[in-house]
Amino acid sequence: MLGMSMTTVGLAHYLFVSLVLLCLGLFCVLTRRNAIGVLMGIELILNSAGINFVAASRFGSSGFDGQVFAVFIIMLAAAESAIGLAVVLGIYRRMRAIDTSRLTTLQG
Amino acid sequence: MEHFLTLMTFLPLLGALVVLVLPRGNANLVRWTALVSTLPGLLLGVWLFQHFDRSVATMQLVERHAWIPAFNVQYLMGVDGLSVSMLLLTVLLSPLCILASWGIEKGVKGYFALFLLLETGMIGVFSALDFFLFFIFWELMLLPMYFLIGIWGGPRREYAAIKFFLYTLIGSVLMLIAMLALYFANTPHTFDMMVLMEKAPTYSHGFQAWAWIALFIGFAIKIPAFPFHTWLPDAHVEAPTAISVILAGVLLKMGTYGILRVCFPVFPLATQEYAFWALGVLGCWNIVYGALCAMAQKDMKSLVAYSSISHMGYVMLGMATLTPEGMNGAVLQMFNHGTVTAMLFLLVGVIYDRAHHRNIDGFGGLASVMPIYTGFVTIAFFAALGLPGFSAFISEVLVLLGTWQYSKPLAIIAASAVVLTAGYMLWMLQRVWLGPVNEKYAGLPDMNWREIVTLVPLTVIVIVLGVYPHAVLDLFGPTLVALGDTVSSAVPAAAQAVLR
Amino acid sequence: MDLGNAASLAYHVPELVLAGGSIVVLLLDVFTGMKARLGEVALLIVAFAIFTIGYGASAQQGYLFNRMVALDSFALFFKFLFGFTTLATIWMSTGSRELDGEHPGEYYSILLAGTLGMFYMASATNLLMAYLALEFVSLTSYILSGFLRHRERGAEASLKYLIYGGVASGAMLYGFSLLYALTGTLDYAELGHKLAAVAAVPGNGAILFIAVTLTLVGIGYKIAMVPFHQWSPDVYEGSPLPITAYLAVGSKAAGLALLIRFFYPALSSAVGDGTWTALHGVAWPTLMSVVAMVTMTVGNLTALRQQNVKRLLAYSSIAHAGYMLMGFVVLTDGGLRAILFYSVVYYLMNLGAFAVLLLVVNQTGREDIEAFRGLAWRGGAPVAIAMLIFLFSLAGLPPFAGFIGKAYLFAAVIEQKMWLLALVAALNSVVGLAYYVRIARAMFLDQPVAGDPEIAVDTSNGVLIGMLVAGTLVFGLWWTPVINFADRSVVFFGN
Amino acid sequence: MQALRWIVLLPLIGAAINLTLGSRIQRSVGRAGVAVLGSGMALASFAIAVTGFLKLRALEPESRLLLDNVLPWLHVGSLNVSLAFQLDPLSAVMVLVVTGIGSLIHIYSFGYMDEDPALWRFFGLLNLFLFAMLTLVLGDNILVMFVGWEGVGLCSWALIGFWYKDHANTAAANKAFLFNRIGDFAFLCGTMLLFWSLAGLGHATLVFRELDTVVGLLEGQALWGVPVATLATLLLFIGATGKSAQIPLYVWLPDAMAGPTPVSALIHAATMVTAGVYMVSRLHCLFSLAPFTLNVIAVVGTTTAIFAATIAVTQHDIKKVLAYSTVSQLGYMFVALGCGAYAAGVFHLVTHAFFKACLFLGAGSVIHASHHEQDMRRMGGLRTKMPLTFWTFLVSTMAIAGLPPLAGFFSKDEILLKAYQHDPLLWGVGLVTAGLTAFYMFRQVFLVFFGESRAGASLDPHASAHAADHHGHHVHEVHESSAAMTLPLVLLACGALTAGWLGIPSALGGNNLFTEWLSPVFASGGEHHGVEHEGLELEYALMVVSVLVALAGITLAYLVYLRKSLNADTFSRIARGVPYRLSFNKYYVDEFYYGTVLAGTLALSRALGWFDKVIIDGVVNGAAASVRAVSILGGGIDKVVVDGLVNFTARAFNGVGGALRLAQTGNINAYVYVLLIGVTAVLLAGAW
Repeated sequence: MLGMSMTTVGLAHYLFVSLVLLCLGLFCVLTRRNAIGVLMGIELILNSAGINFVAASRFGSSGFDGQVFAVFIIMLAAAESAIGLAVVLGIYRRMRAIDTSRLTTLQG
Repeated sequence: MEHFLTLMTFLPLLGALVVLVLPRGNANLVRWTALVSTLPGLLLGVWLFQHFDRSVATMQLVERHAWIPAFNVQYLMGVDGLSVSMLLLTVLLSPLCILASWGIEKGVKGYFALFLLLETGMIGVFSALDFFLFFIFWELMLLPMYFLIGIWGGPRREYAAIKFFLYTLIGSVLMLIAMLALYFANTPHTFDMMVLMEKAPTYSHGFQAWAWIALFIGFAIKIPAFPFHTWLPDAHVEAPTAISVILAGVLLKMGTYGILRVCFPVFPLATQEYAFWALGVLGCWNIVYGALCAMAQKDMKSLVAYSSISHMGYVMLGMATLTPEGMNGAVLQMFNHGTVTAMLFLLVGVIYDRAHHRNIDGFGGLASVMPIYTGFVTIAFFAALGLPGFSAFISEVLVLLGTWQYSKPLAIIAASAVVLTAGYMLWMLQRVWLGPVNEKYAGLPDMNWREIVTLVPLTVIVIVLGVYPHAVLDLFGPTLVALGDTVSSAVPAAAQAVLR
Repeated sequence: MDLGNAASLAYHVPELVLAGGSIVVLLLDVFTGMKARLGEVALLIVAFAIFTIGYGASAQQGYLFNRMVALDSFALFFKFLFGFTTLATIWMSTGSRELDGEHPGEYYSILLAGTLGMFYMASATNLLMAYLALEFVSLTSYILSGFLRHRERGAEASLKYLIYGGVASGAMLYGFSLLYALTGTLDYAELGHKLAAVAAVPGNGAILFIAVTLTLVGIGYKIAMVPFHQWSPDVYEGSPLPITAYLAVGSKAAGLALLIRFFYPALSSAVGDGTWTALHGVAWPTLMSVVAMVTMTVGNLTALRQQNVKRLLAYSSIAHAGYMLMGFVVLTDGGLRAILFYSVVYYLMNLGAFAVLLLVVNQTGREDIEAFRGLAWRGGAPVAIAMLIFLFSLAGLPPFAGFIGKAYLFAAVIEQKMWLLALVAALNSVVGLAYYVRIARAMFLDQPVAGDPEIAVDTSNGVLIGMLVAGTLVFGLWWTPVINFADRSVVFFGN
Repeated sequence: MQALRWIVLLPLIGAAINLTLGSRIQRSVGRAGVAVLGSGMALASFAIAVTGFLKLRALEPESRLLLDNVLPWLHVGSLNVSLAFQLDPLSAVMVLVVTGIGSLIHIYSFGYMDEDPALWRFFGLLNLFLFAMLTLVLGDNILVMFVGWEGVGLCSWALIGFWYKDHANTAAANKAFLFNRIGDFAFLCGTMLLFWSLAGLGHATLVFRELDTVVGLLEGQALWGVPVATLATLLLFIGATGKSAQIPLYVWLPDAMAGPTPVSALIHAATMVTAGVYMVSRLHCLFSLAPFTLNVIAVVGTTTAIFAATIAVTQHDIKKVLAYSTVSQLGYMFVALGCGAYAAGVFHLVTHAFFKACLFLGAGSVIHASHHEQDMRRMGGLRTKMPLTFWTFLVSTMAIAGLPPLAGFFSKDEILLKAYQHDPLLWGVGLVTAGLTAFYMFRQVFLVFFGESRAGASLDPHASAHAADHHGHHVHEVHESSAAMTLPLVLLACGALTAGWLGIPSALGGNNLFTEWLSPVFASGGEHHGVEHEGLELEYALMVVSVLVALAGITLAYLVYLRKSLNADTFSRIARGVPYRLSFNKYYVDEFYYGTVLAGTLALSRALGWFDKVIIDGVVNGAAASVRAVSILGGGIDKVVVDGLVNFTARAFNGVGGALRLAQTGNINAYVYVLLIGVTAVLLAGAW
């Protein structure tokens, strides 16, 4: 698939790494009760996608779209985590805790 | 009279708007306004009765305007004999119901506005010839009905109202699907019923089959046919008198009207196939089952409600036969049941207004307390049990005649109901009006002028139609003959024989 | 027409107005004392933006910014919709008690920014642009939904939204990346052409399907379609009411626009006579029709048991997303037209319902059905009737606009003979009535109990509700303009 | 002839006025007002009837038919009937009887009902009854006849229950109506069968004179393997048993005595109950096609005759005795019809109308005089106190007993003769019945008019509960009734005396005017004409025998109830025996009907009512997930249905809704789980 071989590091390797990263990210989101941890998990997921883009554009034959995309991802990830942290902070200020499993006033 | 039907349909709506802007305080003003705004409809009805051409089966007073060209929806109104009879019934009962609602004290404006809105819906349904328009009017009646039962009804009104609402809605969504399927069945796509009828032969058998069933369920719920009938007793028991009258007098007819207006001419093939079971056998079952259930009731209104179920069975049965006798009988029965049941509900209302309950065993000997009232009751009851000389007898005999030719066992079963009907009617009469006077109600006043006024016209009609039924029969005779032929000619005679 | 960056600006006025506007509002907040009037300012800005949209509508259509976004009737339609949504939202916000004195500067400028994002969602023709727009809307929504920081529910809603949105958009990104890896392009149209070839290669089917599915997660979460819907009830309940309306109408529609724009050009090919065929080997129409059925069913059934009206409306909006998807899966112009028509109708009746709810919340401080008890009998008769019209319109009863919208959707489905879908939708609308009626019943059938406050209608809300009612009624009886507009707007680039 | 309609309409008008404005008239004008109005209408229509009869007689025997076509009534499909009246010899006879005796009874009622406040209602209903009965008789097609047929049912219902405050009366009224309805149901089916069978032959008609000509075509037609004629006639005859109180539907008539006595006389003796006889002879052409049916009729007739007679023997209620005797006499008429001797049947109908009406009115006079005492064991010795009543009563009794030369003798003997010619067994039973008739009628005479007055005497357990409340009355002096009551008695007695002479058989040198008058009607009916010559001796023999039997009955009654010479030994033994109790309790037929038919229907209806409420509705509510459904299930009786249908549907919605809400835990991690699961599900679906 997509020219994978033992000698050179091919697209497949990158895809594999990103897949692992994705899974780690998901695992983190699912298991962490700590909001910060969850946010970090999301970062992982985003970055896994980033890797894909960079790799794809490096091995693919079409300009720099991928890299550009990756840059944007990083940027937006930053923005997202900024907002995330702000919210978490707000919650912490009131609850003295950032445990997601306790944020269940909204349900049903 | 270019915009005749438009006028007839929307004058009540106009009245409703007027009622809404009237000052809150003056209840009588509201009542009179409501009454007055139903009268033009009545007059137009009289005009229609005189000028309607009884000799042809075609649509008359047709109004056709493009409405939504993009969707090919038209504002298409028109009447044939079938609709005329129902229109007359509607415009006749509406003023009477307004009179019967005179006692309403709570939210008077709302009540009468909703009632007039309801009347617009009913007239619209009976005169719309564009399926989409028909559907809109059909649904338009749900809202006022829901609130009229739900706000002004009895103790369990909310339950009854929502039950009525959901039941009917299930029917209408099925109708909606079938309607849209029909829309796409023709090119150019159209909702024009007359076109849909012309194209009837082109519809595939499978399509006719399921569309017929979908529409039938939609209509059967309104009739109401077993087993879709359980909303009716609840609705009747809870609804205020006038609403029960309208419900039994007009709304139930819409089920059978719809079947005759849509199912029959548009899906003749399917009609031929299903009429026997879906209309004949089920109708017969309605007759007997309704009668037996009525016998078991404790509440006057639910007894009358079940008797409605039983009587509507005759309509279904008559339609199933496709014979001129049967179909004329069926439609005449629609009309007669409208008037007779209206009387029954009005009469129950009279005693309910005085005693504030309707428990059959809770009275006794009213005859000596309220003689005039008892006189009307006796007439109404014997009319209801199909005594010759009253209108209902004619229609039932016609239905039975038609049925005998169609299927003898059904005819015999249906005819046996005359005994049951007499049974529960007389039994109720005996328990409530005859026997020793119940001291508790010895002081009840007899009927007042208003109540008498509501009942006299109906009584007259019931008797006149018993002696000279052709006054109404002639209206739809040609229409129904044509309709019967359309359906019967859809399948070879041999196949018909098999269906017996 | 395919313009470069500089040339595009001329055709980009509405977006510029919004962008500028959001900054202006912020500056006014910081440097002037006119906090109280910021709402009106924002209102004017949006109104102007809408005007410019209409002004540009006549212009020649084409791609802008080197095929990053498209300027076509489809985009225009949604821009109008978003414009009006924002208009209504701001209007409600100015009359909302809970938002009094809550940093209006930030609030309105973020609101305008979010609208800007929606504009791009509707007009993006490039994966990158789509992603940016989506994230733009998401980020602003996170903030808006948690805007009342002092309210625990607000913060919680915001965080949940953020996490869920993060994961969802992450998944979507991953899907994008796979698509990119497969085709080496980000442009919808090119994607469309290349994928046709890619799909033909045996091994790729699976990857392609994964990619599509992951993409769907991101878009599906925006339109709150099952099984990516769970965030919405909580967020809707936790957010300030105008924002709930904004999300329920605006960002849902934006999601739909994005969905259509992406799936039709990229994952299917037009066969003329106004119908499409799905990309070979990827059975997404079937998948989506199942999703549609599940969505409307879950939404309705869950709504049956809700006590909080805000939450009830949240579930109902899930159900409505399901209805609208009916128009999406049939792959016909008719279906798209139905969706567009429905989103207009949905705008009217849903915003209307929220507007009335806002009124009630303002005066009773409660959001549950009890707050509506006997509304008609304690001064609120006009409002109650308005609410009634909105509810029954939502339930899809004539003679209200909701019925017409539903009729078009059904028509589209039935034209394609997808009976099962039609039947499920039909039964769903019955279930729908069952819970809309609960509110109607509370308003009219139940009597008010002692202590229920009188409901008075203030002008601003009154006018808003009045206009929405008018729309719901008029379009229920005469909808030719709307349907023609929708018809014209089905035209979009990218294929 | 236009006037025909007025025979029918005048009473209707009278009824309309009296029933609507009657109470006012009674208040303003006085009791006489309503009475005059009612009786006047009756007399007027009688007058017209007479003129009509004269017109008819003026015509040639073959062309004796007067028509009055009022208006087209029903013309739908192949059905085409109009509201039309016809006067032919047969209907003429009936009309005269109805209007004539009707008028007399109207007059009588004014005397009899002198204390009743609702006199207006009474006369209104009497007039209404005349209207219905005349419609029945004059109608020129089956449908119009059916109008009258059910109309008389209505009036009889209203008049039996005239004193509606007593539930016993209303119950009797309902019973009468319902049993009639059962008959009507059969009648209707018969009509439809007849109509469609003829329609199949291209002669769709319900008009009698047309039927006479076309029914012949039914020969050989069959339905379900039964000849159509037989089936139709059987159904029609069931209708007749309902109206004319024959086995098995006779039980209502005795109870019908609950009504005021004039009503019993008019409706339940003279006119309405003979409707069945009239109907059969009206359709004789059809019946003659069905020998089987005729045999059935004959058998039913005889059985009823003797059956009712045996019951009458033991009754204590003066009116009950007459009621059962009516049933038995009607039996005679049906025997005649069954033998194809239609004229004889109608003849007996006429004579019976006279003497039975007279008897009832006499009984009424007695009851009225003795303050509504109806138990014969509290009467006696009235011979001197009310001579007129006594003599008229005696004459009629002799007439019914069949003593020459009174009316009953000729009519009954003609029937017995025809019966003998048909089948000696019928004759034998008929003869025994005649003996019984003589016996119980004279038993009545002796108990009521002879011996000592036993007014207020205490009674054995069988006594009706009246004992106590009427105890006080016997002190009142019993005296002859007013002229309004005695005049009709006298006239009717004359009728009872002379009516028979219309039909003196040729054997006795008479020229059977009556049969001759009817012959144009029955000519086509295959009536056995002119008795064969060698029959003459036979005829004499039969007469003698029957007279002897009658005398025997009378003597027995005399010995038992007047001389009391037999009472002690023989009768006390019988009295304690089973036959007595059987007869006294009317063979428990009522109890049987109640136990089976009525109870069954009620049970069924109750069951269905429950079914409807609990199950049908339950299922629906379940589907609607209404809590109420669940509660019904909780209290529901039928666990199977509960668990089977409703619970399931209930869970389907209610449960799912709840479950979905539970899925919304509020925990964000869980949401992401669900998201992941969703994706996997989609992917799996795609893979599969």
